[in-house]
Amino acid sequence: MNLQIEVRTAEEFIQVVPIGEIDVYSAPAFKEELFTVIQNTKKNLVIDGEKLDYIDSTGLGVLIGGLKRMREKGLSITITGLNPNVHKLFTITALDKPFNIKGA
Amino acid sequence: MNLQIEVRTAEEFIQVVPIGEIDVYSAPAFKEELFTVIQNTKKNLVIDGEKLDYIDSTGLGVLIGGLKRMREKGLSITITGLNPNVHKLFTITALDKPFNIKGA
Amino acid sequence: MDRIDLRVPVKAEYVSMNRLVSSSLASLMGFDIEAIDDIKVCLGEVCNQCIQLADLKAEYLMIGFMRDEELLRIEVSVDVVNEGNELTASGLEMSRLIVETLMDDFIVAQENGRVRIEMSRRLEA
Amino acid sequence: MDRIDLRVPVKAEYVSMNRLVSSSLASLMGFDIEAIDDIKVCLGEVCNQCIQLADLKAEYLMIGFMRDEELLRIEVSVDVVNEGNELTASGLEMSRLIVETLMDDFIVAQENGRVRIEMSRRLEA
Ligand SMILES: Nc1ncnc2c1ncn2[C@@H]1O[C@H](COP(=O)(O)OP(=O)(O)O)[C@@H](O)[C@H]1O
Ligand SMILES: Nc1ncnc2c1ncn2[C@@H]1O[C@H](COP(=O)(O)OP(=O)(O)O)[C@@H](O)[C@H]1O
Repeated sequence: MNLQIEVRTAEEFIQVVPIGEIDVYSAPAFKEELFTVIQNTKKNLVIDGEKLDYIDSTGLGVLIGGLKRMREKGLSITITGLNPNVHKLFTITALDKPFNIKGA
Repeated sequence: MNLQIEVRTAEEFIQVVPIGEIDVYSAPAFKEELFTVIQNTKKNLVIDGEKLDYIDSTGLGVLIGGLKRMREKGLSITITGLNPNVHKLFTITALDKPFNIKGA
Repeated sequence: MDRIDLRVPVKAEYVSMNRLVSSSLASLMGFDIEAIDDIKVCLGEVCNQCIQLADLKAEYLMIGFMRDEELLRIEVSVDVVNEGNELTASGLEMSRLIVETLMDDFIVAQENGRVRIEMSRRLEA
Repeated sequence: MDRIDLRVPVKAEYVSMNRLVSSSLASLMGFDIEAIDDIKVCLGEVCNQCIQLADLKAEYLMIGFMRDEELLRIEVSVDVVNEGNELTASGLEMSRLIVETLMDDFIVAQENGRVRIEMSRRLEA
């Protein structure tokens, strides 16, 4: 599969780093990993998008599901470092509003 | 086309740098460039293979044709810096012998 | 006009390969990097849509690329469509929106248990 | 077994795209980087061979990829073959040698004005 997922715990937040592509094929694996992190965290979540080469609507759907769960816990998701091609999809789908998107 | 060709003139030799892929599609353009260089040179030829990502039998055929012409003029062709995948094709076709192949 | 046809099993696993074919072709046609990426994204979405709509009985996804001087037209279809899977299902909305935004034309047709999606993008002069 | 079919015009321009499909598929199957490259090289050579053998009347190159658990089999064919183009033409020798060396099996058949090339590579355990 063209996706690796790293999880790093910082003092203030927990960071998830998807490396590669989140598409219809890799989205189930990403969902499982992300939702496990969300279930177990009491900290806000940061998704480091710098090494995310590609995301499709399936991947965006998983992020929406994750945000819903985080909000139920009173927590937030911040997404950083998205490349312009990936960021464009957040803009088109108006997901740049519910997510806290930071950086170029 | 997935091939660019740079030609550099040094004191002792003339250098041809194919960047990208020499395959059945780009080989005619490579042949034209190479044969023009060969026609006009009195120096030995060095082909810098470091940025050559791919070559097929068509490209090897052009190199053979070039070598024949250089030998008629009493000159040689040296090939440098081939990556292992490309070098492998010179070995399989026994072209590592007529060409002077140098470096990793 | 040149036509390229690709027939692949209706599986998520192959969507990345389908995307590659579209970007390779768009690159040959001389689209710029951003347009190549748009076309790749949309081909992926259209495959996703077909996979979501397809019945378990559906075996193959058919992708036809029609290449003109100034236009790339892509037709994607799947044989057996699950009647329960509405073309308006909520999961498809984002996917549709993406393709509508990035392509010049986008048509979805469902007829005789077969879904056919067509989209195209013009090469800017 | 999964089967992928690609139909492309018999033109040098599309060979790089055909190669991409083969390497993408080999990668999905879990071949290592060197084997992926071997398969890509051989697919390119087999397309070259078909293009060299094809008549001007030949329109399409057909490439079938048969994917098993442990084997990738590739079948390439072209409809109209120019009788003047001998399968033993000297320009083809290097190309043949490369495929023979890098693949586990390699068969060339010519029948009824049609050339069909088959090759396969096993996944090492
Ligand atoms: N492809 C999609 N397009 C639009 N919305 C989506 C998509 N996928 C998921 N969603 C939204 O995200 C939310 C969470 O979905 P999901 O991840 O399936 O979790 P769950 O089904 O457990 O709520 C859903 O309420 C749905 O509205
Ligand atoms: N694909 C090939 N396989 C083996 N030998 C080749 C191939 N292409 C060319 N050659 C050899 O290289 C030599 C030069 O070929 P070419 O570049 O066509 O120049 P010319 O036709 O002017 O001699 C030929 O004598 C031929 O034997």
